[in-house]
Amino acid sequence: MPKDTIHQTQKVTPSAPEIAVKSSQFSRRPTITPPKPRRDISTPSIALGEIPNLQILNEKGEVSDPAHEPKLESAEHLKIYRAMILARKLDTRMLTMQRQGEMGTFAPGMGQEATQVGQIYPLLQKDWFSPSYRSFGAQLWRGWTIEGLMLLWNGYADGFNIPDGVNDLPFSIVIGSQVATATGVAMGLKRQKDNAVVVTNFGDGAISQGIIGESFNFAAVDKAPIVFVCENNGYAISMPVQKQTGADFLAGRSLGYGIPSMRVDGNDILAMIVAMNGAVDRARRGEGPTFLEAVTYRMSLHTTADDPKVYRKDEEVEYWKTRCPIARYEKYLINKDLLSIEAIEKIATECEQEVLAGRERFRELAKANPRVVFDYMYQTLPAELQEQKQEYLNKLDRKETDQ
Amino acid sequence: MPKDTIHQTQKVTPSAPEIAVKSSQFSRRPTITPPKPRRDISTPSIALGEIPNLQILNEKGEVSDPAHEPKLESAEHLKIYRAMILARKLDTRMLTMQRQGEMGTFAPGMGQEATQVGQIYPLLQKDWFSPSYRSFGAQLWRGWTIEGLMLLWNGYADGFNIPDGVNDLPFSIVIGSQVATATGVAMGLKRQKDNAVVVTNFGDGAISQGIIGESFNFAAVDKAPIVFVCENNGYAISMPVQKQTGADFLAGRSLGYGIPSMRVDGNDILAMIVAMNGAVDRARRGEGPTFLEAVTYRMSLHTTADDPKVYRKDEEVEYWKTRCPIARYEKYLINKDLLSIEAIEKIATECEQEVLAGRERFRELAKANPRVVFDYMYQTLPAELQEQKQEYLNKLDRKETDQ
Amino acid sequence: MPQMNMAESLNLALDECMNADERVCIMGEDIAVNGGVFRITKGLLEKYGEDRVIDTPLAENAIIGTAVGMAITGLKPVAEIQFSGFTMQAFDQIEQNMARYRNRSRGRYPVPMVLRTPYGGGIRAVEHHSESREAYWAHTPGLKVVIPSGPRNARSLLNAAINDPDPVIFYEPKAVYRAYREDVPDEPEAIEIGKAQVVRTGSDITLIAYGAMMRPTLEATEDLVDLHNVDVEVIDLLSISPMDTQTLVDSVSKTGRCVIVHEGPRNCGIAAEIIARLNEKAFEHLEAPVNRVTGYDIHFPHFQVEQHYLPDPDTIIQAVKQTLAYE
Amino acid sequence: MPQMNMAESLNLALDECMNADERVCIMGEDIAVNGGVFRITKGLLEKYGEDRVIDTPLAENAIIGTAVGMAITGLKPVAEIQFSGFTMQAFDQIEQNMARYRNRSRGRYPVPMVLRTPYGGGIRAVEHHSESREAYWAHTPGLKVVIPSGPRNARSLLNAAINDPDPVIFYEPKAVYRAYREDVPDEPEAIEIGKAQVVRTGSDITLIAYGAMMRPTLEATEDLVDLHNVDVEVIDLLSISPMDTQTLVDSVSKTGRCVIVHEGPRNCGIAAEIIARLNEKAFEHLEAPVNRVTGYDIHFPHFQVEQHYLPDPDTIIQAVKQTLAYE
Ligand SMILES: Cc1ncc(C[n+]2csc(CCOP(=O)(O)OP(=O)(O)O)c2C)c(N)n1
Ligand SMILES: Cc1ncc(C[n+]2csc(CCOP(=O)(O)OP(=O)(O)O)c2C)c(N)n1
Ligand SMILES: [Mg+2]
Ligand SMILES: [Mg+2]
Repeated sequence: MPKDTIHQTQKVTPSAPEIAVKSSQFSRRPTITPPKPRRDISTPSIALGEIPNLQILNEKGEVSDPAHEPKLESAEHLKIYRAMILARKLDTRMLTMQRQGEMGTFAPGMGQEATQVGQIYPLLQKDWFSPSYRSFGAQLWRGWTIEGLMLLWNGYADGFNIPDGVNDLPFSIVIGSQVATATGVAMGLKRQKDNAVVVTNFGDGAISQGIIGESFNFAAVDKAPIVFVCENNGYAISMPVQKQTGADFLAGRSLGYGIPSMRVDGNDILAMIVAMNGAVDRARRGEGPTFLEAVTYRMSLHTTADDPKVYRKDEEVEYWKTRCPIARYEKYLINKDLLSIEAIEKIATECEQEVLAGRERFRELAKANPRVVFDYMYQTLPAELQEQKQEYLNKLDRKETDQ
Repeated sequence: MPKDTIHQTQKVTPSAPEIAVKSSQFSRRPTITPPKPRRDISTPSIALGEIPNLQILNEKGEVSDPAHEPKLESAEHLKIYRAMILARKLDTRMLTMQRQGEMGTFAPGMGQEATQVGQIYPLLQKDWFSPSYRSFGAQLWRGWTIEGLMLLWNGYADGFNIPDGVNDLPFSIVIGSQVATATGVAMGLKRQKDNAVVVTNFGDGAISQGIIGESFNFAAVDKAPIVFVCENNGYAISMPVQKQTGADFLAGRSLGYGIPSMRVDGNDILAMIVAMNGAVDRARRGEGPTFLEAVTYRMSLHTTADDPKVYRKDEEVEYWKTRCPIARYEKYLINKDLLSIEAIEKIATECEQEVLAGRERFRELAKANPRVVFDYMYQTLPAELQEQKQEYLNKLDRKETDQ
Repeated sequence: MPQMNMAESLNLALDECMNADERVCIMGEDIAVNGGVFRITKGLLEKYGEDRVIDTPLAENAIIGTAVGMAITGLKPVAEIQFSGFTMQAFDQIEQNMARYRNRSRGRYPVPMVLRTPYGGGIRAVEHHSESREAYWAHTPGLKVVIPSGPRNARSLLNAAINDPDPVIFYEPKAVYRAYREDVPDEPEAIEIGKAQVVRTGSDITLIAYGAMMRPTLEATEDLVDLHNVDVEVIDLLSISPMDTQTLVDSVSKTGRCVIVHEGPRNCGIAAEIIARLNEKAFEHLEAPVNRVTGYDIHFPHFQVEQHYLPDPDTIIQAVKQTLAYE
Repeated sequence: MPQMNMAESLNLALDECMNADERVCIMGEDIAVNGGVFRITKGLLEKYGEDRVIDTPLAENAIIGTAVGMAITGLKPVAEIQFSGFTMQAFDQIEQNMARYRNRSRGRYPVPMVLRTPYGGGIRAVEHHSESREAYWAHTPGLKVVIPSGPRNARSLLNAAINDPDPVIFYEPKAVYRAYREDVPDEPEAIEIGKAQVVRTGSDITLIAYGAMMRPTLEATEDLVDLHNVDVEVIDLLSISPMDTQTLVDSVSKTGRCVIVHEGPRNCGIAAEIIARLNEKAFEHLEAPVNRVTGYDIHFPHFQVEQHYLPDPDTIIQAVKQTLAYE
């Protein structure tokens, strides 16, 4: 997909359900100030309101919530569809490459394509994205290259070069860590008044990390322009989300911090787009952070080092295959006459070609340069590190002589 | 107060409002298992229920919620009242001692006596208490001695000796840290099936620490027998709670973790006792953790090194004086004919004497022994530390010779 | 004596400790149902049940914080942190509670727990998965820090760590987990935390290493002995803190020369501490500067070039030659 | 040249940096309305407003984590951690983001931020308020670590740290905040991070210290010179990492003897690293073992006995005598 068109997405109407109102009991700012009691506790209880659930397309690809069905142009639909196919093709190819010894351990995203593409769909180029490691789909849309992603997952530092014009942070392997950085970026953008927003994602396991709660709090207090997306894909490695939390769902996690939230069917691309659109708009209007729990499923392995048979049943995976985000969207597009069997095949072939072309570039670029490992440590390398670098380069020289 | 009677508190009736039910939307365990969707999102929204507020005595000392007024014996009332007076006397005395150079920097608890005494009232001796540093009132009840508290706040290691028969953890200075330990203690007790419970407290500032969210989560998942008490005293040093959080209140913080909660008037000893009694019972019945936000006010300094005039208005402090937990309870007891002006004076004098006697013992005990600083590092001091210890003792010997 | 790799011998140690003492329980991310991402805890859930083999939520700081609490109630928790890079998340609870509780409670609440974690490079892992920061823990009063180097000592050392009355950081060289097998006696061997092992006696120079670095060190030794005719004395440190200073001093006092090998950063690393101690106690015997072959003070590089970052036999040989050449 | 104490000169440095560069913002617990618990940030809220002087919620890890994010957008955050003991809470974000972002983004996102924090003993504080763990940061690649010793160098060093393109840990010796006043020039002085200062030249022995330990070191020096007739050379390290190895090596090559003073724990501390470097680069000049006068490997004791834990002039003098007596 040509990079310059990526960020010119269509304005989405109608808008998302009004989440700020529905959970307003939590996000209402204090009204009672001293000398009255800071917290009025004379009422017998505080009603907490409700969290909206959003699903627009059901698993059969039928519109289950017509009121929120976005009015997107056909070309836009196809762009979105294509992005999901490209994500899946890359995923599949990388798995093959890994099995053939041409790729390091990586985290497949199969099944999460709607969550991925939906969460960055409303972003402009100037906006920021701070993803976790399972974010190919979104990163491709944002302008990261196929070869770059292949490089970095195969242990080449060059994969971490951020493409020109892309504002995003490199994905983070440290669970939850990217959320604090993202919150800081949002606080920084707000202070620089350039009206940009930040999206960050993390998993159903990650939400157990204290730093995510701390980040919620900082974002809420600062009214920072950020959207937190929890991709609840059912598992943190082997740990089912039911054992990860004592609550029934994760969307409630932000409410106690004063951040409104919504639960979204993460395998429904339309719901993801509508929900994200509302949340991004809120952030851009200066109304502060929003939290979305996207309910999806990790159809593949945790990473290529993982064996899910140890901890989950095949029938569960089979069930979720029937909820595949791509199949669902495909049915919708076919029903709307936006897609034909031929078009599906054409797009599949094109995307496969694009991935293979990326692999070619990856193969050309895949030359590790051990000589640069000191180069980005500091703006100017301190004397003691210059010495260590020399020692290291001598070692490399010696090895080359030896070989 | 004689130590052996402390833990024989009266069974409290009626019981607390049923919080587990009221916020049940959060604590309900998942019912849908694979192959159905793990999280049903087909309903338009999730109703969140409500958080009960509990106040039994209003600021005039009148019963505002007769349904929950606990039926306590007179002797019990007097024991509770006395414990609150003792806490305040100790506080006042230590402040004087600090100003006279006989005490280190410490954190006064004035205004929080009801929160303090209420939170440990339902505990048995075998139960555990893991407090923050502003917890004199509760610690005295639990069996810590006046002289011990004076010693430790004046920089004597001996103050950390845990009195015999007391199960508690030494208070923690590190904000939020004691909550993780407490959660682990609860997990340990549960595994040892001795049916004991844990109470831990922390402030409105502390709740911003990620470790508290992590502890909520661990406790909820493990169904550990613990009660989390947030003493919302309005400030974290200079930071008003309104700037500490984007939410209107703190009681909601645990709901997203599946832990039911309640807001309690922390200056109302009856509400504190009833709420804690319910929460402790829940824990003891194996129903898991509860979270209480006790709304109170720090009437005094953050610590003796603090100058609150920089960040808060006198009129605010004046207002809260009218909500003093001791005055409120006194009015109630007088109205009930359980207390007379003479009795008040007698108790005040007795408590003052008790504190002064404690100070005497403190003065006798206040001998720092620099020679023991290595002694509790390990069960057996490793050779390298034996050497360091010798080096250190030689230094002490030299100093003594020099003097 | 069955042949085992280190993953198996660690599993054996956990199993025998849990079997011998029901206070021992294990906890961490993916350790129960999944048996651990490196399968070190495999099969233990089935044997000892959910109450003693605990799959925790994903939060390292709370794993250590709650383990401390459990230890205070009399249990002996063995907590796994999935990769040592993520002990950073738990620094707070390690430094502020695990290391301190015995002292701050004046002996009332000892913390007989173990923090197990795989450390080090060499398995082509992603960012943050190859760190060696044992020096952080050596610099933290109240802890003990041990690192086994092979299947056999791993088993005894873990057994000793679990039975130690104080908190032990147990670093597992993940590059060694499945690298080779060796005979492991049926009965656990007595091993004392705080003792190093002289694995080869020699008279020309002392080589000090530990953990995964023992392999390149021994490989270098072979070459040095066979091809270069250097009579190397090799010490496996095993216990990083407390350290067996006496054994190191005795050796270097004899050989006069020393090379220290570790993969963690150099600045304030374990080698610096060893040098300081040799300086204090073997000064008059030192015939050459003690040489450090360590990781550099940079972030562990992406895995395509990790082999260049890690100390290797060639670099060790060079350092030995240089040290021997010093006059 | 006005006379200032260190609290005032640090406040001056913050003020002049904020005035000169509007990208500089400060953040932390109680730093805005309250002006900081040590009043280092006093008056800055009134001058620079809420957007640049930010009272944060009580969470150290998020303070550092969000400061990194802010730095990535082009700001220059100066984050205060109220006491260095609570940098443990932020270890995760310090090690995993602050220290790494330049490198992991291949130069795209440098992190020109400063972490300011009061460290060390001597003010009769409660538990966790007297730690000196600069060695943790020296052992962490990607950071710079500096520690001023007096009002004058504190101002220039903080200025240099704020203007440095890389993340700097700035430890403030809290015992010195109000200990004395000295002349502080109106204009900030150029000072290079990475350079030590020879504060007294001498020929008999080199004394190396930094931060709060400069005062007992200089006191000891006075006695040594005046009463014991020892010609001491004294070096104020100022920059812990990178370290001015050359200056240290030059000095010790000249004097042949050395004592290093710091208050943090000994094991893997800064002194160990200095000894390792002297061993490497001044070996042939060393006439005696380098001596360490440091904190012990125990938890900082309760304040009634803290003076015994802390290195004092007498202990330094003893160490110098011992080192001079070595033959
Ligand atoms: C701080 C930290 N702890 C542990 C890990 C090891 N780890 C990698 S992925 C993972 C599970 C994450 O689960 P989740 O947040 O649900 O994301 P998902 O993998 O499902 O996308 C774990 C424990 C890590 N990378 N970082
Ligand atoms: C981890 C940590 N960070 C910072 C501090 C310094 N500090 C001591 S008390 C305090 C405020 C605590 O406020 P709160 O939790 O509301 O408790 P309160 O003092 O009001 O009882 C702070 C920031 C600390 N002790 N520990
Ligand atoms: Mg997941
Ligand atoms: Mg408070």
